[in-house]
Formats: sequence, C-alpha cells, structure tokens
Amino acid sequence: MEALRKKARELLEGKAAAVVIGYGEGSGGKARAVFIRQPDKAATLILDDRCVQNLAVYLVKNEVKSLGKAAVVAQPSTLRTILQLASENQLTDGLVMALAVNNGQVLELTSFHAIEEYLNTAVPPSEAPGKARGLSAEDRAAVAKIEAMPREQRWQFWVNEFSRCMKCYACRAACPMCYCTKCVIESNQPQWIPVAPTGIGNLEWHIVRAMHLAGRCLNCGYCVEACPVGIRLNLLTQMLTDEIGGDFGAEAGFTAKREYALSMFKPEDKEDFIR
Amino acid sequence: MEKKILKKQSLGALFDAIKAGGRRLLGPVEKDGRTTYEEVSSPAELAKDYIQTTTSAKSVVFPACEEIVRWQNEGHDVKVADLKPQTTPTVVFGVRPCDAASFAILDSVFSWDYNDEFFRRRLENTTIIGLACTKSDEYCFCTSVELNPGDTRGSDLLLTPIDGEQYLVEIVTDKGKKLVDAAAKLFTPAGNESKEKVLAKVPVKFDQKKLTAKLPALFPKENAWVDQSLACLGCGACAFVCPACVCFDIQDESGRNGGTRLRCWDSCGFSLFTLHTSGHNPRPVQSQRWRQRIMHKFSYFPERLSHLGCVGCGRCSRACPADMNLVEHLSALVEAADGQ
Amino acid sequence: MADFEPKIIAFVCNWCTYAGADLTGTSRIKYATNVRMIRLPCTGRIDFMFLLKAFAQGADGIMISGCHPGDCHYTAGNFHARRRWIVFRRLLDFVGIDTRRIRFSWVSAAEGAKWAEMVNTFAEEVRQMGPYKDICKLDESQLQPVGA
Amino acid sequence: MVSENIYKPYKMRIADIREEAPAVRTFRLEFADEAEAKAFNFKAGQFGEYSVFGEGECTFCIASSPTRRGYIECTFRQAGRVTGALADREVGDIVGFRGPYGNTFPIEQWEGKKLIFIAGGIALPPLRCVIWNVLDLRDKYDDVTVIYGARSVADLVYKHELEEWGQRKDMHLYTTVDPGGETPDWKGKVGFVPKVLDDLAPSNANTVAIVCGPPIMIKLTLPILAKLNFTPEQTFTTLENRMKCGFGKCGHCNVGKVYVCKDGPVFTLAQLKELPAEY
Repeated sequence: MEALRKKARELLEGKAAAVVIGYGEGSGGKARAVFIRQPDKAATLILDDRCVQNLAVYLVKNEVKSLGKAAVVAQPSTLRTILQLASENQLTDGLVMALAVNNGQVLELTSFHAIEEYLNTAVPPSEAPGKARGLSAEDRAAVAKIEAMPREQRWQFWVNEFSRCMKCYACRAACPMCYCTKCVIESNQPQWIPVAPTGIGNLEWHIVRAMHLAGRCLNCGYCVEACPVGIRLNLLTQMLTDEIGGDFGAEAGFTAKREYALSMFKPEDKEDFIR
Repeated sequence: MEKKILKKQSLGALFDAIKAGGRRLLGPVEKDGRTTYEEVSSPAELAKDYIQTTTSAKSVVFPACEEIVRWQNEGHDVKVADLKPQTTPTVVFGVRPCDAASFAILDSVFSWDYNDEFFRRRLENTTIIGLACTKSDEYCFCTSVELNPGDTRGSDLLLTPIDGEQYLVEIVTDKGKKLVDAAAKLFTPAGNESKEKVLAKVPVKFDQKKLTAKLPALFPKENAWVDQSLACLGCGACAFVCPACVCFDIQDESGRNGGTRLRCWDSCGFSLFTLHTSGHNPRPVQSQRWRQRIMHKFSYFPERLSHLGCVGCGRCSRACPADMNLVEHLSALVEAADGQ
Repeated sequence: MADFEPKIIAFVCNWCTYAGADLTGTSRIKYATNVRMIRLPCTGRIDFMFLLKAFAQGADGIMISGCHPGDCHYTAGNFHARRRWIVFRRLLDFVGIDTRRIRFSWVSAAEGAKWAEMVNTFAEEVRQMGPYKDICKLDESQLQPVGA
Repeated sequence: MVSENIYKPYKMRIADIREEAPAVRTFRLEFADEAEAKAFNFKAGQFGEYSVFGEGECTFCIASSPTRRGYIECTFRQAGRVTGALADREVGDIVGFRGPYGNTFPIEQWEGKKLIFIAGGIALPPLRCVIWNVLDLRDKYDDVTVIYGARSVADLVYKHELEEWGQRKDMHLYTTVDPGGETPDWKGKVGFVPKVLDDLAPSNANTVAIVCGPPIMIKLTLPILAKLNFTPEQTFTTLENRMKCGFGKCGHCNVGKVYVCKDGPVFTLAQLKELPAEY
C-alpha cells in the first residue's frame, strides 16, 4: 500500500499522470473510487480485499478523460478489462497507465503490450488477488446449483430474480464493457426491448445484456455488487464466459488484439442440436 | 394525541384483525440479506432486526410501473378505456418514520394543481403503521432534515417498542383510529410511558437551513460539482430506492390489438432524462445531473412546495455502487458555502 | 390437450430453407399447417431476440433453419449464426426456457421432403408438450405493484 | 374533462394534413367527441401532449388560434419515434391529445401595443397561434410586424399563410432565407433574421417583441433587441424542454425552480435570466 501511495505521488508530482484513479476509504467500511489529482492526497489511497470495484469503468467516461492522462490502480480483472476495451478500440495505447500491485511491488504498465505480458506471465492465476481468471469458487457453486435444478425450477428462480429489477441500470452503469453511448434498450424505433420494469421487459433486458456481454465479460462481478436488489446477474455472463472458453477456447481480456468469440467462427465448431 | 399500549404478543391478533377486514397486509421481510415489503400474515414472517428496508414503501402508492391508459384498436378507430386505478385496501406495517414522511412529499407533487387519481386512490387506500427507530446507522440523517426517529408525521399509527414486551401506540389519524377500533380489545390505555428514551440517537450531520439558503449561490461553481460527481456512474439506483423521488417516464407498449401506456420510475441521473429529439441535451454531463438531484431536493422543492425532497433515510448512499455518500456531499456543500 | 394446435414460428433463410419449403409445396408434399414462416436473408440475420419475441407473442415452438454449413449464400452467415445459437441456447437453458421448443435445422433448397418431415415431427413434439405460456404469461401479472 | 384520469387523452380525428416543408407537416385535429369539442378551450401559447397509441406521446404547442374553434392544429418535424409514427398517419386516423397545458402569452396586456414577432425555421408554429389570435382581434392592437426566416425557401412553413400575411395591409411581414437558400424567383430578403431585425430597427416604444427560434438565432437576436433598447421585460419567448406529463409531476422539464410545463412555456427574457441555462 505504501509503495502504491509513493508511486502515485511520484506520478502526480512528475506530471506523468494527471489523475490517479484508485481506491480510498469509503463509508460503511467500504472502499470507494477516488480520483487523486494532488500529490499530497496520494496518502489516502488504499488497496485491500475491499477494493472490488472495476475502476476501468471510469477510463471511458468523458469527464474523466478530460482530466488528462489517467493512471489506474488495477486488479487483475481491471487489467483484463483494459485489454478488452483496447481490443474493442475504446482506449488508446499509451494514454492509459495501469498500476498493478504484485507482492508489494507496484508495476507501471504503460502500454497494452506490457499489460498483456504481465497478465500472461507475471500473474499466476491462483495466487492473484481478486479474480484473475474464470469463476470464483462461490459463483461456480451457484452456477452448478442452478444447473442441477429441474428446468421449471430454474425458470422460477430467474423469474423471481428478475421480478425485483426496477430498471435502474446500475448493472449497466457499473460495467466497464457497457460503454455504448446508446444502449440497445434506448433504441426506440422500434422500441426493441421494453423499457418498463415488467415481466417480459425485465426478462428481455437481462437476456439481451447477458448476450451482449457473452465472451466479453471479465468476471469482475461488479454488476451484482452494484445491483441495489441483489439480482445474481453476474451468473448469467460468467456462465457464458465459461461456456465460450470451453467451446471456442476464447477468453476475453488477455490480448489487446481483436478476438471476440462471437464475431469469429470455425467451420469445425461443434454442436449437437442442429438437425 | 391518543396513546395506547399494544402487547407484542398481540401483534398476531392485530394482523388477523387487519386481514379479516379484507385488507392486504404488507410488512418488512428479510430474504437473501435484503429487507423488502412483502405480503405477510403473521409477525413471525417479519424481519427481526432491520434499520431500513432495502427498497422503500413508495411502491405501495407509486409502483415502479403502472398502467395509466389502455386502448383497443378497432379497425381505423381506437377505443380508449377509462382506466380506474385498481387498489386493494392495504395496511403497511413497520414503515420507518422517514419513509412515512415521504408520502407527503409524493402527495405534494401528485396533487399539485392536477390530481393524479392513481396515486391518490392508492394513498387513500393505504394505512401506515409506523415503527419508530430504536437503532440507526451511519447513513441515517433524518434529524438533519427536520424529522426524527420517533416522528409521527405520515404514519396513521406509530408504534414504538418501549420495552421487550410492548409497543406504545400513538394514534395519529382517523385511519389509524379505525384500525385500532377494529381490534379494540387488543389495546389498553397508555399511562405516562415515554418513547423518547428508547429512540435512536441520530446526530444532526449538516445545517440544512444553511444548505438550502446557500445552494443557489453554489449552483454556478461547476468545478465543485464535477469534483463531487466524478465517481458517479450515472445509474438510477439512488433515485429508485429513494422514497421521495417522484420523477417518472411515460412509455407505450402495444400488441396487435391494443396496448397500454405505462408510468414508470425515471431518474434525473440518466443522460437521457433531458435529451431532446434534436440531440440537444440541456444537462449533457453527469456533474450537472448530480447537481440537479441535489438542487431539486434541497433547493427547488423547498422553494416550490415548502418542504424538502428528502427524508434522510440514507438509502441512496447505501445503494450507490460508487459509494457516493449524500451526507458527505451535503456537508461539503455547507462547508463550501462557509468558505465564501 | 386433444384439440391443441401448436403455433410454430419458423425463421428461415431466403436462399436455402425458404426455397426448400417452396419445393415442398411445388412437390405437393403435405405437411402440418401449424408453422408460420418468416423469411430472412440469412440465418446470420436471425437476431437472438426474435426467439424471445416469438415466445412472448404466444408461440409454442420455434423453428430456425438455413443453409447447410459451407453453403451460405453470403459465405459464412450460418457459421456465425451457429456460434451464436450455441451460446444463446445455453443461456436460454440456464434461465429455464424450454429449449425443446426450439428446433434448429439445416434444410437446403433441394430438401423439400426434409422440410416437411422436420415440420411434421416438430409439430407433433410440440403438440405433445402442450401450450407454452411461461413467457407470455409473465406480463399478466406485470402491472401489479412491487411488493404486492 | 369527464374522466378523472389526467393521463387519458382526447381522441382526435385527423381532419387535414398539410405538407409544410421537408419532413414538416401540419395536422388539423378535430375532437372525435362532440361534447369534448364544445367544452375545450385554450389560450395562445399553450401546448399539449399528442400521442400515437402504441408509440408514445410528444409535446408541441397548439399552432392554431384559440379564436378558431372546433379544431386544433399542430405542426411538427418528423424526428423521433412518435413524430415518425405521426407522420405515417393519414386523414381520418385517430390520434390522442392531452391539454391544454402551460401558461399563455399575456395578449390582453398587449392590447394597444405594437407587436413584433421574430421567428426562425420550425419555431413559427408557436407564434402563428398568437399572430392569428391577434389578427382575429386586429382592432385591439397597434402595428403588427412579423420577421420570419428559414434556412431555405423550402424550409419556410405555412407558405400560403405567409402569402396572405404579405398581402394584408394591416400588418408587415418580412421573410428571409439564409444566403444560398434562395430560389431564382424568391422575392423576400436574403440574410439572417438578426440582420433583418437590425436593418429594420423597430422602435421599442410601446412595443412587445416575441422571439422564437433555434438557439443560435435567439443568441444573435437578443443583443440586437438590447441594442434597440428592448428591455428584458418586453421581450417574450417560448421554451421547449423534454416533457412527459405536461403538468409538473414527471420532473423532466424542471429547470432551476421552474417547471417549463407549468410555469412556462412562455417566459419573458427577464424571467429567463433568472434561470440556469438548462433548456
């Protein structure tokens, strides 16, 4: 933590970064996103296992971009998000700096290539803080539990989950991959997904969201943290991520090259349901 | 105000009496770490230990989505139904005083010159049994917005658990009186029991009078608003859990033969809230939308409707995915005003 | 359930299955009348939401059909579609939507008989399953207030 | 209204459709219900919520004069979901209308005064309502002047009425189009509205200026009016903001302490100066 504060101070003092986006003490014992612009404020940075928000969400916001070059304190899932955003042409190489903390050391990753290298070599997936790869054990168990249910029960489970949705879009707002300035739910000629928080409206919203994130979700899990009514919607995208990894060998967020599983195909893709 | 005593063990009998009248009874129920108002039939179902429900009681009178117009297509003609709000007489048990007070705020907007029948009928059909707070958390700030943990305003009956065995019942309105009369034998006259000693101690966190007075002068300080709202993600969580947020959207949904027009919750924090069809957006950036939220509740509301648009329940801060703490921001604004 | 006639919506590609179904007709092969066909340029054009929309509007079964792999008029539309279906079908199943009610097939312009056989088999299967109201009945209770 | 439901629209039958300019149409709407037609009243400057059932509602001023009873007219540009659906309607079709809402131009207070209307593009409709209202009560007012400009000749709305106004002896009409927007047989002026106003240099004495137009026109016109010594109190405009309900509940049009739908849409420049520029 001290190393991180020191690094942040140096970056700001040396004008290598205009803002350090990191975590600070929040309310209720939570950590929160902080935007450090003065070197003497760097001492308020923290980094521990309360720091769960995916800060990459701020990198694509115009208000944050207008502050100047940003250095972002990056958990492994944040690093992967940066690469995925890069692969989708949402970030410019060299304009974003990631501060990765590993074994008490702070690494300045100033290019996408450096992030790629770090993720693919320096981080042993099992030892990385936060979620590096795949589902957490808890989520995996939750997915397995749902899969073990009879179909009708699965349906009831999700209908019940979706019925709480008020369409506040906190899931969308908290997700760094939901960067579209005009979301599909805002396409209203015709109104493709119903805006109202009704049964079908909610079902369609969560399904379309899951599909749009399939193969792009980085498993940071912040959508479910953000949801004020605790809908387990991360399970949808994470299950798909697992599935896509298994079926097509594609895993999001390990390269800045464009490799989106659902915009590619192989003639030998396997399925067992088309007659 | 007439006061009675109700034994905690009589609560079940009171619930029975309420439901016997054909009324729907809602109460706070805990499930998966959240507390929400659900239909209940016995006190055993109630959440034992809650400071605040996750979502407010607002939806009882102002549902997240309500049908306001319905029509049927008949060839080239359209038959528009005269839709009457369908409401079941409802009793909501365990409403915290802050939530109870929010109904007056909603009412002031929904009855402002034009009477919203949907809201009014629901409100008329709703009886609120308030439950005074004996505990609070760091997000609570009712005392900073002219309320208190034992406030009777907005409740029809206010219950205070004065000890482990009994509630002190304050009969606030005729509606409350009717409810007591329906189960008169459960209530005994109160002596000189006082609720003050059990009420939660909620410190005053900022000077609201000063805030309201200074906000117009703080409006043009763009940088201060940007600083406050950098972390804001622009979702509607704060507005949707807020018991006093009234803003709504009107949406049509139609099938082959007809359709409905729905009134759904909306939030001034969404970028689309003010977007014109032409593409012009009067509030194009998040800091302006954050400012609007604060100005509306703490400046415009008091000026136009003589009361605040906030009851200090603290839900917005609890729900915020970016931990935007309202009290913190309001205190900072008061401080900024001092610095002028 | 004896008098239940399932409603089946078929999303088919213009170049293979639609032509194939045409051939079924010109060959005077009779097949179940439960299917309503919606012609699209390519299976790649079949937005996954079409399926939900069809169920929401009261379909009891959905058929999706296009050119055999390698035969796409646009070279690779059906390859893309296949990947998307693999994922989407998995998602629907996970959410508890009855995927037995969605029949995917490759039917070429020359396979008029296969199309008739597909429709007949599927219509019979759906008839046995009965009406599917899971999704369309969601909105019957949609207008109840939260907490009601 | 008979119904207690404030959201229930009147059923209106489209009696006439006029093409005004590219993608701009005027609808004449008649009440499907005779009794509703008789009971309906409005004043110049008010607006309503027009709806296509299944697509939603949108907000326009009532463009016809309150002196012409039995119908209302609206003029709109096809731009979004609802206006797009409106544009698909035909004569005889049913649409919805709620209203009238909002405040009015204080035309009673203007009696005996000179009126100068300054409008640009698609912003003539809200003023057309007042202009016809005043022309129908012509004796009560002193000089009436209209300055109206559009990007091109094709973009001018109410072309037939402009012709009529141009021929009337009891009013002055100056039409102008942006440079390059003129046609070979264009007889009006060429140049921007503020320039035309500047050249005309009307006196501010006993005069009211009513301005409505795109933001850029307003921005450039106000300094000219100020130069001509028009005070903010004698300059009027009508605002539009995104609205949903039309009666001060939904919160969309809120600007400062003002609700455009309740306190507006008509404002004096003096009132506007009190508001944050969130419109």
